[in-house]
Amino acid sequence: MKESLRALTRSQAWRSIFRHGLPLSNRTRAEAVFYNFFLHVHPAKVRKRSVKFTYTWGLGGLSAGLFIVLVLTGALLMLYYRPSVQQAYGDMKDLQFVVSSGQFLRNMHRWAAHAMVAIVFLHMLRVFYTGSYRPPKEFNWVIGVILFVFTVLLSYTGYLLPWDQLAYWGISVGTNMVRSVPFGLGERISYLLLGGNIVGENALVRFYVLHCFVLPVAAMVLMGIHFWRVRKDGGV
Amino acid sequence: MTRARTLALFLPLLLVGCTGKKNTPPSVSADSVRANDSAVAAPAAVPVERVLSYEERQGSVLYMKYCAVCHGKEGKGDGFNAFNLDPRPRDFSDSAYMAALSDAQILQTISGGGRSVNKSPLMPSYGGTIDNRQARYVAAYVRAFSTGQ
Amino acid sequence: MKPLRLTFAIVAVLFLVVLAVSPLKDYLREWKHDQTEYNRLVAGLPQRVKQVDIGIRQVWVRKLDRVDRCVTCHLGVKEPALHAAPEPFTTHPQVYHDVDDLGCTFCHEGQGSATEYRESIGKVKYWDRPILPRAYLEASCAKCHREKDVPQAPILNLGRKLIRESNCVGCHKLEGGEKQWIPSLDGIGEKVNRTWLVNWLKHPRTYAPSTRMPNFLLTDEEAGTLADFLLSFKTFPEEAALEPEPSQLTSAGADQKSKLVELGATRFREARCISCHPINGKGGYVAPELGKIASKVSAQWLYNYIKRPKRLQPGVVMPRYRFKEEDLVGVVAYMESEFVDYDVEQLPPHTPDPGFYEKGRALFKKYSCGGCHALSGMGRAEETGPELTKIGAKRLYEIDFGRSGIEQTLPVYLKTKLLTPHVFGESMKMPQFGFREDEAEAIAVALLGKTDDNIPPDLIVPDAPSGTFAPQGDFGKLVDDLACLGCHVMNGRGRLVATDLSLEASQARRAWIEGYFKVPYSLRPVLTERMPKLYLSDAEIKTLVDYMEMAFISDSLDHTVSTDPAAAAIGRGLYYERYGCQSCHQVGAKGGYVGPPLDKAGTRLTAGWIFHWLKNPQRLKPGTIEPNNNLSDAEADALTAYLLTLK
Amino acid sequence: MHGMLNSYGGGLMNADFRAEKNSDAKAVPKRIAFMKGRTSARVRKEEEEMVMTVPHLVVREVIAFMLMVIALALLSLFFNAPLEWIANPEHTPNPAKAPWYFLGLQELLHYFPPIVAGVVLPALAVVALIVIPYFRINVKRENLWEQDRRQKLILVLAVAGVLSIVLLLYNVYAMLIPTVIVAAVMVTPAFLRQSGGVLGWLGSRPLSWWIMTWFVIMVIVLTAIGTLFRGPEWSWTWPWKEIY
Repeated sequence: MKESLRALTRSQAWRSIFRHGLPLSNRTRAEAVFYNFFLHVHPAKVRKRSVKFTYTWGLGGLSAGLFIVLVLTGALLMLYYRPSVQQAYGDMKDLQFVVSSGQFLRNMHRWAAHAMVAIVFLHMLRVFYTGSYRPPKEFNWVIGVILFVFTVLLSYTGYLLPWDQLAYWGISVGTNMVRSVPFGLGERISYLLLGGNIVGENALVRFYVLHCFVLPVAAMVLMGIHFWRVRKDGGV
Repeated sequence: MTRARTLALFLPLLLVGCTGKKNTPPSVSADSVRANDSAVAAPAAVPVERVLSYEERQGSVLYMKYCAVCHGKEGKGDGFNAFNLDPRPRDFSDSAYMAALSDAQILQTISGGGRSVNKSPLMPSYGGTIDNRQARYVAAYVRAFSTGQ
Repeated sequence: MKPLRLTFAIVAVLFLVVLAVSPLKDYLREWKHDQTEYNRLVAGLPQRVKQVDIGIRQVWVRKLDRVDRCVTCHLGVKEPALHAAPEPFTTHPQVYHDVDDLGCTFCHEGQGSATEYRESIGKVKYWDRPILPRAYLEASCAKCHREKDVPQAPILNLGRKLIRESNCVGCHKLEGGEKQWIPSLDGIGEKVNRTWLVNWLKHPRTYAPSTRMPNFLLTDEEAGTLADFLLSFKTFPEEAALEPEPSQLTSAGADQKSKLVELGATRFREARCISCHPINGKGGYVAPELGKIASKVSAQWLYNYIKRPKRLQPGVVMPRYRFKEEDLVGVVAYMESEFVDYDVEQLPPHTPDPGFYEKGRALFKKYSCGGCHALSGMGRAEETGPELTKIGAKRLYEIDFGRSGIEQTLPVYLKTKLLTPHVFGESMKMPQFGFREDEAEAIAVALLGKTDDNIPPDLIVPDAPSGTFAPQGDFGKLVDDLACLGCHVMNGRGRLVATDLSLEASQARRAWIEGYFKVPYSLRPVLTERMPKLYLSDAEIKTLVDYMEMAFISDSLDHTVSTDPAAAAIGRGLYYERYGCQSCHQVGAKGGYVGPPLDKAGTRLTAGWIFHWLKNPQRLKPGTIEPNNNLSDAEADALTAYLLTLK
Repeated sequence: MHGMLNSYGGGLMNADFRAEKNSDAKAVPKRIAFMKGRTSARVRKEEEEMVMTVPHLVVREVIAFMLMVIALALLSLFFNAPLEWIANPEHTPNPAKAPWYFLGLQELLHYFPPIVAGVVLPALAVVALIVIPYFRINVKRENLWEQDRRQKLILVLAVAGVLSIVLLLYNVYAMLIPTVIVAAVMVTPAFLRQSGGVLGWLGSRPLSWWIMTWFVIMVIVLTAIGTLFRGPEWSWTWPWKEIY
């Protein structure tokens, strides 16, 4: 048993994936950060006081974590969802009744989305009240504000997809607010968003594309920059 | 060791997660739905206390049309035409007699008439007028007169 | 470092456990339990019934775009061996449609996509079409079955009949009916008195228990104003004016009058007015109540109306009796003396308030009187009630239940609305029709069938098109004048109170028909609706019968039988011994009276008719209860021969 | 964060500059070091205790992530995501509500004309958020009321007064009351001077802090009202009353 395990960990395939064992010395620990794609956003060493939970309340990290959860559950939900007026609502019902753990997936996605809006907002407050927006991090603050807007937009575009009364009228109220933008601009924006004057099939497809592709990709790019700047400005 | 203990700690939680949907006994559903139609199940005076089944309800409609003129609306053999007939039409509420009668015999009488079961030819045969299924409905309803109470 | 490691370990285990709960929850779903139960049940049966593989089962009805997963748990629907099994495994009662063909929710409603009991019956907050209670199940037949009489759906048929008769289309947009314009209210000021009208407007059923006029729950003031408004209409359609009241009626002495009344009573009986008109609730159902007519209409109007009904009331189905003047006056005198409402209290003399016309007109509009009644100058009423063409698809959240406190379902809402229209709010205009509970339920059933489901055309069973038969010439004029189509059907047109005349000349012999017009004796004594005596002239009878012999005849019903006494003897044996015809038919005052007496069958009926009738009664008269005995030709011939000897 | 630079050696005394010795990066964000001609610059890095990212930070991150997923999963096991009736364009629910994070805006819409509530105010808010770091905020780190007390007091009270009057004119009590409270709390330290305690802490809050706090309270109050207290026709409805 032990031998076979050792044989496995010594095989070339294993070692090509896990180049190192558990990092036990400070050198290998530092290397773990240097050589790991995901850990690379961190410096090798951090100040002890910044490791403390109350230092940032972990809100930025949790936002990122929620985003990961949303991407994963969202991708699974996409397998069962068809953005058409005839099928969308039925697909929701199928998720509930037929798809294994479908309701659970949808619940996760929904609650994570709501949580993300709240936590990103809290993150913004934390950054403000600790004064972390001050130079030289002012542009990262701007990116953060944009990311907050994107978070809300992501949630909003996803809101329409179940195609129930809640979704339909929630979106109708929202786009009617947009209409009040002056100089005919509001009308145009809402027309562009809905692909027409009413919430219908076109709107559903547009919101779907925005929700599943445009906004997440844009958010991911901005998140990359955001994290990179945090790191460069000496954050954790 | 620790792991096993932690697992044991969270087992109750696991169970809670599953109890959200204890089965409601399905039979309750059928009863409650049936209870609703007592008002309509009996289109005319029917001495049957029990709520009629779908077959009996269908049968009652046919019975009222074809049979009630002689056998009576309550199956007592006292329809308005009964008094012109000798022998009198059968009283379906006679539970002793009806209990001895098989479903096949009732069906045969309806379809083939009185003669086909060596009874009075005054009972006509309805085999050419209603189909087998309808005859079964009527038979079910005829039986309900004696089994209702 | 120790506490951190410990936390990590605990959290990691918790993490895995929590993530494992969801699949476990999925594994313990209700339907899986049911399917296991089913397999256990089936294994214990003496008959061989196949077990099922655990998995969701569904009926996909492509043409209806429905997926019903009810069969996931209702596993025995098509398994006769399970007829005594408990729900949800029991066999479906035999019906005309296959589960695979229409699925489940098309008829039962509920949530077909659901796989949990509570969700599937749809009694959850966000499902708008919960399962139909059995009492209302026939509503679903109406989705496809547009014909007047849907087989095996008596409740639906009753509901539709009530919708037609209550003239719901007067106020509501609804298919299956046309706006009715009878009776026209033109000239009502010359017809009725104010006392009657006010009482009538307030409580129609006090005067006529069987009336179709609903109670609008008017206040005294509204009723008075509306009556004043209506009484101001004194001209009849097309400027027709009333002839003066005959002098015998006004100035006859008591002795003379009683003679007149006696004559009138005889004529009234002969004319069989009660075949159509109920008197104090007894009699026919086709025409208005006559029990208190003398307290309603003026004698002058009555005289004019009976003389020429269509002149005062175009389109009415009342026949024009060919009374002699004296007889007519007698009938009027008889009705005036007999049909008086002694209970009525005359209203005190009254001067209409100056704005009565405008106010009354507003009331006439408000209550949509024009939905049923024509009144010149008012135009045709628009539908003022809500559209009902898709009422069965109404969502619960679209209904204002007000403070009624009833169960919040659509069937119960409709039923309650029909029984007590004002319970959902005081401002409702819908009148009280006084339906019985079962009637209200039946109407609710007919309305619930009006959904927005997309029904494929090949599923729809259309109603037989109403006939367009419109005879021309002298016959046509007579049919119109005598309102034959009010009771008889001719080539698919008319109202079937009496017989269908489309094959009359193949059925009855000419001499008999002629005699029947003169003295319409009753073929079936038990019936209320009998042929009235119309006092036709010989020439008119000839016109009628000539036309019948030409048009109401079919060569396919020709048949000749031998008049051999031996054959008749065999037929007699069949009549009494084999087929027991005497159960229902009388010969020589012996036998039943379900069917017509056959004493004079030989003079009344043709050989061909008897033969073909005996072979298949339902072919000649759909719905007749005479059983089809599947006679051989020889038997039918013999019976025909026997019946022809009865003269 | 930057490695800390600190001026070392004697500062050049000049009328234009005043050198100050301070190692608190928060208190003194910008620093200048002056060096005499021949003195070589020596940088002293302040010693701060450091730990390895792996495992100290990474393990904590993973724990936080897992706890979050656990919380979400438990939530998802017991509370289903809402799914109402299928969309019906012909029937508007009463009230028709936007997603909760827009209900603050919708609540504003109830008070102000659409152009103000739907466009001007949200745009102002976003722009204000974006420009926060570009204002020289909190350069003065002393007590807000230490200098120019009168002037500031007049300014603050004037702004708060005008705001209150506008809100009063539109009957926006939901915004008026928190605004008045915030303004009152803000100016209290101006009258009751204390260096320590809550008042001292409040007194040392910069202006931007007050504006942001006011904004956050506004957002929370409006969103809460829009979410919980609005019924048919956007009338005031207690949350325990069921709307059907």
